[in-house]
Amino acid sequence: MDYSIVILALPFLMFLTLALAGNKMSQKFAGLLGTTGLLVITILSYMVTFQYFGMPRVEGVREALMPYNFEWLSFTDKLTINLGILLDPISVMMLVVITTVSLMVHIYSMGYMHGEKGFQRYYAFLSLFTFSMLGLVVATNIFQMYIFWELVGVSSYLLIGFYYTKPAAVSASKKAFIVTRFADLGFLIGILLLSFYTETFSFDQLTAEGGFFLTSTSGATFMGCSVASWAMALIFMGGAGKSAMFPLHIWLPDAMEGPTPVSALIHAATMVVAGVYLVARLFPVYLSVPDVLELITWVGAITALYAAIVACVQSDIKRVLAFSTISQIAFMMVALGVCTSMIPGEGGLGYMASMFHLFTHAMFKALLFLGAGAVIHAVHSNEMSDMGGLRKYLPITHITFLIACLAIAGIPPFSGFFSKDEILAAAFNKSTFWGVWMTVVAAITAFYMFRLYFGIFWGKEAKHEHTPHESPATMTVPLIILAVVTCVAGFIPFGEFVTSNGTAYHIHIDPVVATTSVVCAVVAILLATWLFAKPNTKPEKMQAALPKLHKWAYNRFYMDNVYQYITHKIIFARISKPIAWFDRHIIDATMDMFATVTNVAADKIKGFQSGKLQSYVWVYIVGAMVIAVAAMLIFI
Amino acid sequence: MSILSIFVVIPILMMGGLFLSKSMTQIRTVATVGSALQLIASIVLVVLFCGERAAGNTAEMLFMADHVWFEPLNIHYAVGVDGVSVAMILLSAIIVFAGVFASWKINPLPKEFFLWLILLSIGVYGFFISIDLFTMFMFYEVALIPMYLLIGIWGSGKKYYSAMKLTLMLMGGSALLMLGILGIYFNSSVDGNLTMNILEIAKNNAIPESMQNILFPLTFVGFGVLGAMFPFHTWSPDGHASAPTAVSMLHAGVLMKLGGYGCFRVAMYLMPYATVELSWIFLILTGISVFYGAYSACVQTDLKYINAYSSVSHCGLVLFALLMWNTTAMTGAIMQMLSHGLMTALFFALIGMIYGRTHTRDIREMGGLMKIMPFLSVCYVIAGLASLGLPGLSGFVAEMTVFVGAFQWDDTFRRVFTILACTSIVITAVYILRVVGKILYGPVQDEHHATLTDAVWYEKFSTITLIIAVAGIGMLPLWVSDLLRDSISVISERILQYI
Amino acid sequence: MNYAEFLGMGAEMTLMVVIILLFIYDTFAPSKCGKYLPITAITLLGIQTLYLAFGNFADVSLFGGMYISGSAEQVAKIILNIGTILVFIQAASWVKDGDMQIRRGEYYVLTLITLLGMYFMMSAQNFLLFFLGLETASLPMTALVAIEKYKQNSYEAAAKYLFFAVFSSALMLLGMSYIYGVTGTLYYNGILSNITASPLTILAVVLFIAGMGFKLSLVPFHLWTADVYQGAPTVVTSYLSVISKGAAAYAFMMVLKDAFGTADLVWLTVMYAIIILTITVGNLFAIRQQNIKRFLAFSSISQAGYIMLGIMACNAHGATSLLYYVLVYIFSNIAAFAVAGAIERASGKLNISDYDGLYKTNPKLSVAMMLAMFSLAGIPPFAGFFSKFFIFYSAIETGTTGMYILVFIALLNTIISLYYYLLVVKAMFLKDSEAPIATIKSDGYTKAVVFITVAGIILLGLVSWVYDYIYGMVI
Amino acid sequence: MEIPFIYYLIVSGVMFFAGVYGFIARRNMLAILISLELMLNAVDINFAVFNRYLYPGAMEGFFFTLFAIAIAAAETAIAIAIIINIYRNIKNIKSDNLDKMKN
Amino acid sequence: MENIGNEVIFYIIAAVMLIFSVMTVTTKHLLRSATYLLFVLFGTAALYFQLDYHFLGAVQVAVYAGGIVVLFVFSILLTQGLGQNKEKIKSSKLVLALSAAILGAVVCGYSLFTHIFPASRYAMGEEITMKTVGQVLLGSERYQYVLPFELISVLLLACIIGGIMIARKR
Repeated sequence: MDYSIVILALPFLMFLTLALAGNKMSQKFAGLLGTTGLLVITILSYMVTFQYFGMPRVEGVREALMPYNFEWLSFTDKLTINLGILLDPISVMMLVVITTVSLMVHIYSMGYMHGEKGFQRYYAFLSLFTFSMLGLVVATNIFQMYIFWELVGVSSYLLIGFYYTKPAAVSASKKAFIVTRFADLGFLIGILLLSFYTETFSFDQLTAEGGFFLTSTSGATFMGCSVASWAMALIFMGGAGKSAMFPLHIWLPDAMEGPTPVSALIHAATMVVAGVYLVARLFPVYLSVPDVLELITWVGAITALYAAIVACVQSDIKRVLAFSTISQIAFMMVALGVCTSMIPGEGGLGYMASMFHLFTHAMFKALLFLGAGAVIHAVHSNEMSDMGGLRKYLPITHITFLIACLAIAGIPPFSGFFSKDEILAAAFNKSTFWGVWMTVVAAITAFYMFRLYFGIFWGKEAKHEHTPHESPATMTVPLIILAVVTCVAGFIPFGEFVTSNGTAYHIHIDPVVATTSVVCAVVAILLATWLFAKPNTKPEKMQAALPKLHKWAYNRFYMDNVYQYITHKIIFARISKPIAWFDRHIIDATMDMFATVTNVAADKIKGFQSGKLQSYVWVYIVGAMVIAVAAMLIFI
Repeated sequence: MSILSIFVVIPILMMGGLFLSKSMTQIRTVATVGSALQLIASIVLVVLFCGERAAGNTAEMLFMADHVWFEPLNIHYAVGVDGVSVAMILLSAIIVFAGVFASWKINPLPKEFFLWLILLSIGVYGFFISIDLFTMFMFYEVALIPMYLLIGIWGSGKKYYSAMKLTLMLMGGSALLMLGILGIYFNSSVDGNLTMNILEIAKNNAIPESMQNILFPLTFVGFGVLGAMFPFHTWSPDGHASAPTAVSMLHAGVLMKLGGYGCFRVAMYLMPYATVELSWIFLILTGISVFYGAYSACVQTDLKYINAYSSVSHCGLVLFALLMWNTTAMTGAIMQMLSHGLMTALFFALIGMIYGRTHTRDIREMGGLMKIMPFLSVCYVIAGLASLGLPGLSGFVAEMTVFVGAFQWDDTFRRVFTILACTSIVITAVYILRVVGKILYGPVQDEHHATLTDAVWYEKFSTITLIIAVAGIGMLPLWVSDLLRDSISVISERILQYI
Repeated sequence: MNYAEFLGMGAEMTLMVVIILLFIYDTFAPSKCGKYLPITAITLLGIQTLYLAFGNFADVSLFGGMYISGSAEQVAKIILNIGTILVFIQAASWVKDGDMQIRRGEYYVLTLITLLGMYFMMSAQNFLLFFLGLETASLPMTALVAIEKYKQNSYEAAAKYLFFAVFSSALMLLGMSYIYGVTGTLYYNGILSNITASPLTILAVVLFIAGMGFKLSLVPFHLWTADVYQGAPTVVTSYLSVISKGAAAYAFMMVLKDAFGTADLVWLTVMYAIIILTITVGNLFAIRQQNIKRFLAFSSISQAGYIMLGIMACNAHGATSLLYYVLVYIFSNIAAFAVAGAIERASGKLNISDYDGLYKTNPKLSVAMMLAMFSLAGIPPFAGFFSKFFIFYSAIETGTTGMYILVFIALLNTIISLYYYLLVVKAMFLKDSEAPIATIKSDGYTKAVVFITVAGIILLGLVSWVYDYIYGMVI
Repeated sequence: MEIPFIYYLIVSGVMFFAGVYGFIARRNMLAILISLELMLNAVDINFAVFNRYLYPGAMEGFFFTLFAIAIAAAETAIAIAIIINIYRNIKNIKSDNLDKMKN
Repeated sequence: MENIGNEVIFYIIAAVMLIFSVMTVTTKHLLRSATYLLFVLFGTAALYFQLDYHFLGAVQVAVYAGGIVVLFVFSILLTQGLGQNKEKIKSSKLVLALSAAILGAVVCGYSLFTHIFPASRYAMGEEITMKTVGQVLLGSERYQYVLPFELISVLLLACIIGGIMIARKR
């Protein structure tokens, strides 16, 4: 599959073209260029997909291919960064996800971003992002992944800060970058630690069977945990940052300051799942460190619950979606965390479920965001209070949005049901505790999604300056396509393609789990309908009943304030400022002091040069005598 | 004449040309042609060097030439290059080239400005090609003193103070250095055949251990002052802040590299025993530099101060990596030198250009420049991204090589400092993005700025040259590391023997 | 009695001939020929220098070992001659000034007689001859310092110089008398073999060092320096600061080595302390000076400290480095004094602050001054750097830890010295002035001396031949 | 019985340091000069005595004294010339007046 | 007897010299100072005679007493007005001067007394003839002084030139 290189090269070339020559092009041309390019990439990745999954299994396992892998930078004899393309089930699956969503977003943006200043720049950044994300998923080694990991980070930064004159966007982009960067620090140290023991970055060696990883780190411990655990936990920290796991999630809601299609692409469908992808990629390794898997489960579960609760009370629709994204990604994390073996049927189900959910979630969440974008496009606001009753004006958006909501709520036959069901099943497999926990979260999900849905399309109609109207075709077509995908994706025999050990696995719905979750979801939806479908005062009453909880949830449990405190009060005020002060007033002053002392000394001794001959002579003779006496004392 | 001497001859010819120049055009022509020639020569040198290496020439230094200079004192004019010096020469040539364009409109006294600048470059080139301690030291000082005039005459702010402080502190360092060099010389051989030649000293390996323990700190600190090692870095913020654009570029871009290179070539190479014995002290100091520079940069408000502290941090990383001794870390150190040289030069060029327009460097007084001068702003963002270690730009490869190299040690002491150093990449992001967010993004802060113009051709030329170089290293790091690796492993292995 | 031995003293005899010729010329030539006196003096001394440089001289020891002249002495004399020629060129425009015209003959003759005295000082192997040489070098110098006798600065300086000189020679004589008392001879080689350690010996050596300390202006015997340098006419100051100092340094080395070589521990220790004091105190005083001549005086004090490092080495490199340092110092300091003198004559201004913005109006003079400052400060590629390096080299060559420390202290002091040298550069180049010194039209002599010294500053270091030559002669 | 030569040295020493005292204490330049003469004279005695008592073989001390006397004379001549010159200029020969140049 | 006489003479001379050298520097009258100096110089000459250095004594009398002191007297008369020939010594200066002189004297005295000189080879009445003096002064061997003799002539010439140049009116 030599042509797979084009999938990487083309977006990069497009980025260069658009970045360097974008100003010379018309907006339309730039948009078309970008979209066409992406279309080509999409087609190519579909070809890759078909070809890859069309290949026969080797001993029942899907073999990983590595059409390219060249040395990019060598550290030591053994440790080298290679750049290459690794095709295996999950990377191919990701190719599909990324190119599909990206293509949709490209098309959608032609309408959504129409006439914006910096349109060409926007497309350039999109290309850059696509390139980076594709590079990330096809990485053959952990360092290549890290490289593209950083690159998606910066693309995200650039796109969040696209409206660079808006201070909120600027600070959001900064926050996103720095928080993920902080997480990446963990990732980096994890990589370094890992590679120190394994002497390799390459995935195929790291994940090779036979406990290569474990044997090489055996014995080394640090603070009670094995070094292997530390390394993997730190790597997970990177993933947690990118995937907005609690408590590193704070950047994601703010990232909604970027253009909505960007949110759809980066902050819903692709980049934010990179963390999940990372864990999946290193899954065999994680399996060998169960304590870290436990950690992942806990982090995922807490995040899922936390984000779901917060999502219930947010008023900005994109923030609701953002928290929903956090929560859903946490689902995927939990799914990975609850795995206990490589075999899908015996505790390895979560892996498949996670990937499946990743896939379906990408589609419906992109759809939700794009739909939200259409809404925002229509009413020029993000606030739910400015919306309501829009179903009349935006019929296509309304329908597609509803489909997505149903999917995320886990209502059959929409795709979300299938994937979430697998996750819940995996969770129950591990323990009932996790199963119940996740089911509750799933129910809350249904609740807040429908709160959102009703808030936008039903409820009290807000006053509009001009009548909202349906979006142009460039925007609605992607919505429709994604809605279709959302409807049918659940029926894809996902287990055939992606499983933890590469063997085929037949998805079967566990009736108990499925029923429970659907019932819960339906109840939640009904509750939402009761509360929000018609304008009424029930929500306010509920707020009044639980003022503390509402306030805390509305303020996202003050996580941002904690961070604010850490950065401003501790890092800036307690570390940076004192260091800067120390530098100026201690170190620098010490250096200056040498000069001052010299000057003072010069001043003090000037009395000897009195201009009086006789005092000179006195100094002369006394000096001579003193020297003589001193010499006598030394030598006699 | 050795090909290497060209690097000293061209600038001398340039100085002659400048001396004869009458008009601004002539001055510019001479400067441009000369620096372009040098750039070409350095590229040719790289090609020749790689060709020789590919042809299987494994000598430690290539293109050696040796002329007796002061015979009674065993002082030779001895030149030779290995991969590290070749890389450094290329770096210098690029930055001088860019620096010439960055000072296209220098005023007043353009002729003098270029004369001094070129004199500085003689020192730099000479330093990198020398393998005789005396010659090396001489060129080292040649490179230092023009700074005084360059900052004093063409600088801004409290330039007298800064220029004096910079010069005196650097000369203080070189005072230590001179003592160290003399000490090395007089212990260079057991059989009385004293020599100043670095290669021979290394071959003799005769410096007694007790002497090494004295001489190593002398030379290391001596060079470390120029490498902005804590606590001898304080000349750097003031000096950079006051220096004119091209001088900041050259100084941060090339001159500070002299420090790292010297530590590597003289202190560590010649005194491996003491390197092993005493590294811990300097690891602490440089580790502090890395950390401390980054944190200090976070709260500065003057663009140049931010960059100067960032340089402290980055150059600290250079020395830090050198003290990790293994080939990887040292390769990383040299790559960090290249990378830091280029991107800091780019930074200072841009700051100079922005300052030339807004007449302020206080980030609180600027905002929304992206709208007003998109070219400069985009370049600034690129420089910033390079600085915070974005893959594809030079900073990343260098830092990663350093960290991977440093991580090859598994004792707690080095681990802790390595991780501490790693944290600097986050802090770097903090202060870089703070600046970018403050001055480039957001609304226009001062309506007077709204009418300012974007970069003109020579400015673009200057910045693009540097960006290409930054991206070149970042995208294709392998050739750089291959160029460096062999030369470094010689030194690294030499040191590792003593563990 | 073999008076043919007089002919063995090639340098002294030829210099004597030059003196006599000039004396005759000055006395008997028609007054309109007086204006050719400078060029005659320069030419004659030049010829004599060439003769010294290229004549065929054997190493001699004459007058029963009282006088020696080897190639080392010869090269020292050549160096002094070069310096004197430079001073003469510098003086040529000064002696044209109205009041000086009538005394120019005396100026040349007296200067050359002091030079003769220095020759003897350097060639002496006997304290009597040494002392006579010393006095021949200092007493006429007094007259030279007082040559602008109606200016208060001039006669005040002369008085201070004279009284100080005689006082120091009295002390030195006391020292010599004790040496005589201890060893029973005044011949160096006799002293060398007879000297014994006792308080009296130490006292005698210290008194001798004090006496030489006066000539070399070592701390604490330096206090006259600044006042005399400031008061004396600039040309005389430059002569005093370089030639006189250089000769004294060489002679001092000869005495310490040839006469007190066996008591070296004593004088090494004493000199160790004195060098540290000299360099440091000289520097500290120099920082505060405003008057350029005073400034150069203190700078020359600290330079003397560096020169003394060459003595500490007691070996061929030490002697070579010392002579080389003196040579470089001659060029650097004369360049500084030539520029200062030119400015003084044109504008009467002598303060460093008056130099503000000088580069704008007098670029060439400023550059020359700057190069001189750089050379004095030891900045490469100028000669001063080389001379400093070599002097440190020779000091460390002895290999003792104490020397490392001494060199370290000296090196730290170079930073201070750089500071004040840069102050001059700062005034000329960095600062602006509302009323800078107007553009000066220098005459040919000034141009020539500035040109030659600048060329020397640039070339003396880079061209290794000079050092090699001196080394070849000394060894 | 011969006189111990150290007695001579004591006499000369006292003379010398009397000269030093005079040099530092007196204000008049001529007085200073007179003190100087005392010092020089004292040293001459040392030479002569050492020669006579300890090293009578060669006449080094003797001749040193001889030359020293001549030099003292020459120096006095110059000094008096300068003093006269100063007197001519400022009608005063107080050493205190010689402090125009100082820090 | 002769020895004793010699001794007595020495003590007398020594006493005179000590007293007058101190008085030279302490008297407030400049002219007296010069006179006392003359006594000291005579005393020195007497010492030389006593040491049988007759030539030296003669030179001392001729040059010092006859030449220098006369010069002093003339210049004192030239420069001192009648009323202003007294001077007072400031106490600060007195302290300086005394401290320097005493310190020097103590150091010298200590050094002299601790040094072990070789045995005295004093030979009474061993006269140095004029012929010897002349030969040594003009010989060129070791311990002969023609070169210093010539050099001092140059020095004296220079001093004459210098002295004239300074002292003459123009």
